[in-house]
Amino acid sequence: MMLLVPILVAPAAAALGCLLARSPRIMAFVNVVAFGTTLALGVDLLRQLQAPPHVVTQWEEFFRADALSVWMVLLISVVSLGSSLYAGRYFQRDLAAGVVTPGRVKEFFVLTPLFTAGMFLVVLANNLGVMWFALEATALSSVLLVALYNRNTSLEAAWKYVILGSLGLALALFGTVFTYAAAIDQKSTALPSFNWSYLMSMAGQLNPRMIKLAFVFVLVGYGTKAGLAPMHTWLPDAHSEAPSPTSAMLSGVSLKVALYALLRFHILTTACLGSGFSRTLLLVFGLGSMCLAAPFILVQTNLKRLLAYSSLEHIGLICVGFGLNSPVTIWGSLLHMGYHALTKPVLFFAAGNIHQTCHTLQMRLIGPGMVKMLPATVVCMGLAAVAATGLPPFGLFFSELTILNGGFAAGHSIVSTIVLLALLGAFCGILYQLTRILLGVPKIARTSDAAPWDGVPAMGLMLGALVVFSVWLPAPLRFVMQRAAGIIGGEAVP
Amino acid sequence: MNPVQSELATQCITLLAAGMLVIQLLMVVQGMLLTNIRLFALQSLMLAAIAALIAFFHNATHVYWVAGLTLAGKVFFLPWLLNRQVRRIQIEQEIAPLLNSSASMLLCGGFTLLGYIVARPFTTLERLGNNTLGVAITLLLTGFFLMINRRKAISQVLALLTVENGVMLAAVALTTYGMPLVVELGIFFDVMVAVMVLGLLVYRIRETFASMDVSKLSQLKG
Amino acid sequence: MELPAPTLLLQIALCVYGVGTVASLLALRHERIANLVGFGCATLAGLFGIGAGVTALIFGPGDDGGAFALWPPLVPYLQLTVKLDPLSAFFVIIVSFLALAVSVYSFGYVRGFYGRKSVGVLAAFFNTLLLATTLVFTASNAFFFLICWEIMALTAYCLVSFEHEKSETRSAGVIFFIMSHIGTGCLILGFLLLFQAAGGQSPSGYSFDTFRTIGATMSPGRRDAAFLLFLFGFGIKAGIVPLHVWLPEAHPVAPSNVSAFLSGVLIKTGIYGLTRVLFDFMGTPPNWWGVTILTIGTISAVLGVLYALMEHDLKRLLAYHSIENIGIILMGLGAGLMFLHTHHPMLAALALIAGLYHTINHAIFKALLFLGAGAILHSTHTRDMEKMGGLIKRMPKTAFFFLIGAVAISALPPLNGFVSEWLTYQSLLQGFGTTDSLVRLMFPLSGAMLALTGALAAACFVKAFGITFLAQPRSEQAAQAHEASPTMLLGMGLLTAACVFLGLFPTLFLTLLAPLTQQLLGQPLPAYLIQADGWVLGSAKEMGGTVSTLGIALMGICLLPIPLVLWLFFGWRTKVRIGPTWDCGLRGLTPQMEYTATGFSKPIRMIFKALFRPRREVQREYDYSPYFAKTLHFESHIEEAFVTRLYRPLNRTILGLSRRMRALQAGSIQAYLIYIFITLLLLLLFAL
Amino acid sequence: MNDFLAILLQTLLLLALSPLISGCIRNWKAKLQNRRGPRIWQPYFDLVKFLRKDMVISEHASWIFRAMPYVLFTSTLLAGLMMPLVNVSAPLSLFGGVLAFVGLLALGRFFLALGGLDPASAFGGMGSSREMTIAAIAEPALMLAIFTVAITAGSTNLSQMLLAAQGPTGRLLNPAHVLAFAALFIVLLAETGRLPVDNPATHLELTMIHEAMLLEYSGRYLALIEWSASVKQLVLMALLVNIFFPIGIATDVGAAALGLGLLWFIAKLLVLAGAVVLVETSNAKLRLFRVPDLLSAAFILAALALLSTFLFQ
Repeated sequence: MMLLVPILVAPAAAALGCLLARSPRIMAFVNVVAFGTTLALGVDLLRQLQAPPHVVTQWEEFFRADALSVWMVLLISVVSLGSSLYAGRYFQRDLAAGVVTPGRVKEFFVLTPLFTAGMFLVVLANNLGVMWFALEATALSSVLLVALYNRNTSLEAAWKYVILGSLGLALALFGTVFTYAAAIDQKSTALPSFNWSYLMSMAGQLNPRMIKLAFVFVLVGYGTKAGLAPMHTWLPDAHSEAPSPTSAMLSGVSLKVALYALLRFHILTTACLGSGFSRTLLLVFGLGSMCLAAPFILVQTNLKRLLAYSSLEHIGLICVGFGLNSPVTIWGSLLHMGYHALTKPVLFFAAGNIHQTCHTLQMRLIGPGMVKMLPATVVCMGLAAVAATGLPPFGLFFSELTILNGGFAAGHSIVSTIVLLALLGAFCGILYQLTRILLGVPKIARTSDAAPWDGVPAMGLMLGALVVFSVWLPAPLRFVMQRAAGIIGGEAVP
Repeated sequence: MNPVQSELATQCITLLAAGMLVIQLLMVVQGMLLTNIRLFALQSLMLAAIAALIAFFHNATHVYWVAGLTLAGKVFFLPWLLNRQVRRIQIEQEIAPLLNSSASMLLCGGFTLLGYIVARPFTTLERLGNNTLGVAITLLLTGFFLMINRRKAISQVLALLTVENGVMLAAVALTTYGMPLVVELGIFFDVMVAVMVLGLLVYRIRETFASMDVSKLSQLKG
Repeated sequence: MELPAPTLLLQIALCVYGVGTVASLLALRHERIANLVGFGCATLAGLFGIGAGVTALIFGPGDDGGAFALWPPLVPYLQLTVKLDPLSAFFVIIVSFLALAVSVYSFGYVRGFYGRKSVGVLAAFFNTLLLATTLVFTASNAFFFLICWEIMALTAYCLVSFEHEKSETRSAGVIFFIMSHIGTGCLILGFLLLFQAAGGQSPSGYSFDTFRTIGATMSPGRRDAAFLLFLFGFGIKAGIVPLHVWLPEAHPVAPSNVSAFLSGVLIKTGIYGLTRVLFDFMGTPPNWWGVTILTIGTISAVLGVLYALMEHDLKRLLAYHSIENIGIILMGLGAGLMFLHTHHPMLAALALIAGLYHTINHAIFKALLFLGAGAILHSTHTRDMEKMGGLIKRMPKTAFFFLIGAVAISALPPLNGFVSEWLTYQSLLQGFGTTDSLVRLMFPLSGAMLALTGALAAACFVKAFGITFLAQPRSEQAAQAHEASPTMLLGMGLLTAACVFLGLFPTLFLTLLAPLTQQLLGQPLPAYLIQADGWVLGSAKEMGGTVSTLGIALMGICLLPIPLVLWLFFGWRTKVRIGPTWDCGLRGLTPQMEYTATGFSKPIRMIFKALFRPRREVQREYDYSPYFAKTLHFESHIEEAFVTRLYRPLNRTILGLSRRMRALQAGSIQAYLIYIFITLLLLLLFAL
Repeated sequence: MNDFLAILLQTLLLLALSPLISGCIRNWKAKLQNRRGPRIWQPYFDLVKFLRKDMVISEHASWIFRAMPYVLFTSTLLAGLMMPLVNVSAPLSLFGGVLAFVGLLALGRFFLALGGLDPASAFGGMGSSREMTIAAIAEPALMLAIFTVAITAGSTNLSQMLLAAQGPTGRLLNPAHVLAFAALFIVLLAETGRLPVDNPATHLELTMIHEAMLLEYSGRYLALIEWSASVKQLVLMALLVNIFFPIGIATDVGAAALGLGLLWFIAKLLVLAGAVVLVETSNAKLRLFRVPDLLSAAFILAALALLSTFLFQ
């Protein structure tokens, strides 16, 4: 039974439905249903993938889902589901507060499924060109989401996002073209297909110099979208200005989807040039991002920017894991992707509640004592923060330590040490800042227009998943991740 | 096809590519927005022409599509759209770029050089035209520089489009028969949508900031 | 009859802790039930834990080797294995006994929170902390160890900032957690070094058994690096000078039952870690390890007690004393390492025993003192000694328990503090003969410093007890004070009994430690350690010196009749009058005339002013004559040199640099484009 | 049985002999200052008088105040029983060596200071504070000096230390012991509250240390305290004389040997007392904050002693 098209169709249909629907409640419901469907489909896909050849294709390989794609599909579905669960009440409150017009809310509920559909297309498309324009599509749809509030700052953020993003994508396109050229190197006839699988099959005959150049362009291009330093500069702006559900999706999955695109080229390059070139670059950029994020976290003043920089940190760590390129670290990075995707949205949701309560994100204005105003939210946020700073019993501790282990096992002691230092800095910053705003007694008496349990279902869902998967990975999932790690690293995982 | 033909084709394509480069440089020094838009249209026209030539000499039908789309989109539609924008918001010209024209020219010279250095290893496998690839990379870099150098939102959009032109040039120059059609279409429509979105944002920015100066967009710090 | 296997008891204890956590969270809304269930479970689990530890030490770990695994882990290298070897058993006894006493105490103590704070949360965190700590002591896989270690730190943070309404509490919590996390970073690196030396590929690369085999075979450089990392990491947790700054901040602000546990057990995890790593994994150490630890121990002991003397916040004072006692423990361990280096296993055993015995002693009397302080806080609502006084009349039982604790911690015979310090002196004394290098001067000198520490501690507790409990109440609250509730008294009573028992019957307890030295040093207890069938505690060699606290106590009782006889003989018809204290002819003494805590420690402050650099501000207002001030305002502060000279500047530098870095994100899109552009150019050049 | 006899005898000896020593010191001091001074037996009369007198106890005082004299008295006697006086083997030498000895004295001091604080008078607090301070800075010197001897003896058991000291070689030639002796002598002055550290004769509140703590005590409590003070003094002097000059101390328990030993012992004590008297009369009292200099000098001496054991063997 073919699953790939439905996964794309469901969100598209949802977008259409929302276009026609009137009340926000219905739109939210439609979204939830759509993403629930995609999640179900994703799980079924997972089941199908257990059987050899462990690849699902459709439309003569136009769509192709291997373990890596399936892993991404699952992440995308879960995060979109969570954020659409959260979005309903969120926008009801915004409407009540008169922050947004109904038109804008509709815009959100129409664009979000498109955004998601784009991401699904990225991870399911086999053709690298298609993957490119799918990414562009996600960029364009998310730009409008970032600009949703139409404040000066949000417009500014959107502008920076779109300019830097499209420029990066142009560079990526250049790299893609180069890859194509590298493939048709000696032939004088057109390439039978521009499919990743096909290129992998003929990786030996690709023109190495061109591939090298191609990877450079792709790295800068997709790296911009994935928020690797120093191309990350749009990231904190966009994340902090977007509505919280969008921020959640941006940092929860969209960064990782861009990273996924980068990974495809990384695999190709490694297959062609042998490991060394691309992994070194990934390592350097990953470390750079981590070391750059830490100080910004330490002295951050804006809550959502704090979270954004922490995402930068995690993306950096994931890159380091892939850059270290030993089976263990790759496995750790994949794990980290998953856990981070489950953790970061919770933080953004909580930040959204706090924002709607205090009408500011400046932490010194939010002031101490959130716990007295929004106990449930703060509890969730605290748990998520504990997870995000890499403390047990949550999974990020395991994945981080696994990456460190792999680094040491592979003899990269220095890298691991730097990573550890950066993580330490981030920890100190987040701990200090959050303690400052969450605990204590409020200075100003505020009446929270957020009901105590608002957003808690969404947060609870994700935290629950996080806790469960921190202590127990279902065998199929584990299998898929091992396959994925194998695809990236070229060898199986212990 | 016979060598005479191919020689001729090479000549034309090289000529057109050089023309694109020249126009790019003109845009770097040109301050007037409307002129810039026209120059861009001209550049795109040349790109379309190159595509058409390739399609003709290799009688590769679907590259005609590329030519046609470029003509329709980048030569007629986008310039018209941008014109409308500019007229609506009455911004005539680019004032005070970060670098003055002479310095910019100097830099662009440097970029050209770099472009050729990067492209040299691949001259052997270019099917048509000498150093079209070099031109493409140069277009990319100078377009990039143009984005950095300009402050008006519109002119940043223009610069982005010239970068796109560079990419397309590379696409047709490096690949005998162009990219697969689906990719070409995707790219084309993406560019269209991108420009629309950008236009929308420009309009909104203009509404809220009463200015087009992107260097005024600097409230988000740290 | 058939005894249950220690592992079984341990498993039961762990489960009960878990149940306690969950149950008290479920009973969140009903604080009485939460209190009953939560601390009831902790008490029960404590009992089981003691059982597990004692049976493991007496009858051996049992046929399963005392090891079991919890559940299959999901990442490579991680094994959730628990092993109850003698060292672990010893520490499990400590944690469980304190769990028992503190939980019993808590039944009464947390009533003070009813209506103010959520008792359920407190109980839940408390149980989790106990669970995590027990697992820290028993984990036999470094990865698992780190997990428990972090959970322990996390719950400790939550408990420290339990009363987060005060800002001092919040900042204390942050300092504590940050320091502890830095420590954890060092530990991770240290274990990673071992792991790397183990080959870094084997799935059991993190298990303690592997470390045992490879620890000795590491290259010297790596070994020393690992040593330093572990010293730093565990040292932060143990609170050695100069890594101690978090301790006097964090321990006082926690609820007193928690402070008791923090000071009693939590900082001992550092000691456990050091013992585990240095004596169990690392093989024969180079000499400088021992010297370093001995030096650090000496410095910590002296500085800790000196800073304690300057405090007039009762709980801060106790916290500083924890630093001092950690120092004394480290003296023992350091000497032990030096003996290992010079291959005197017998002496090493003596020194190790001295250190470990002081560990359990300190755990007990420090917990006792903190509980006493808690009782005072509970009834007077202040920690400031200057506001206390005369409490011995209002809370006599608490006063008695506190006095016992004070005598014990001042290392006065015949209580337990004296015994362990006696053992430490012995090992230092015997150490002099072990080597001919100048290093041997370390031993007597640190012995002298230990003497200084003991005397200063005595001074400090004369102050602590005298100012707090004796003379007239200095404030209204002190005058209104009331005796602690029965459960609180019972908790303190348990600890007091333990103090007396460990003081009078050291030999009984030391026999338990035989398997421990066997495990760590391959060496039974020194033959002469226990003499005269358990009545007399000896030293490592014959005629090395003996002591018998029991004998001293009994003899003291036998001597008591003498004064009575004298009295009967001479003064049987004398009368006793109750009169006012001599007031130099003034009309009556007011509490303002009493000696204050600050005044009491003034001479020492003056003697060591080079160290303390006291800042004093005196403001006088005169009207007519310069001799008769109308108002006089005096205050003097002590700030630790480490904070002012080391930590604040460091902190300032880091934050300053970070602020500078923010200039990168200045908001100008052109700048951002330039970043990308330059990156692209560089990469192009790199790729060419 | 024999042990009990020994304990009994030594207790009696301590109780009987100690007032005599204080008496001698007071008397000789007066003589050196051209005063007639009290009789040598005066302390005995004082004790009896105190025992006969009524007591006034402060209204603020608690049971600590009442318990203190007994604790002090007992602990001091116990310390005394661990010190070999006339026979090499002290009665309680098995129950504790020099460490227990110091510990017991400290225990007494601890309660003495508490007793000073108890009656809520400023003098008591001042006295306890100073007493504890001086004791604290005297402790390292004391311990280091003792270590120097104990190391050579290889034991902390006082009897062992004596036996080790009874070598054929004249110990006075050993520089280590000369230095250690000097250090211990200073400590003795500090611990027994003698000039230049404390003036046992004064009741001027600014200079009092030991006396200040006793201001509120009277009657039999005062008697016990005074008595234990002199016992402590005797014991510390015995520590000096017996360890550094183990001449003529009895090694067996024959009556003759014991008698001879007793004579030797008293003779040595009197000599040391003479030395103390000389120091006391030839020095003025130091300011409180100059005392640390004196005691650090003692510490340096002890450290030098240690170094010399390291160098000369």
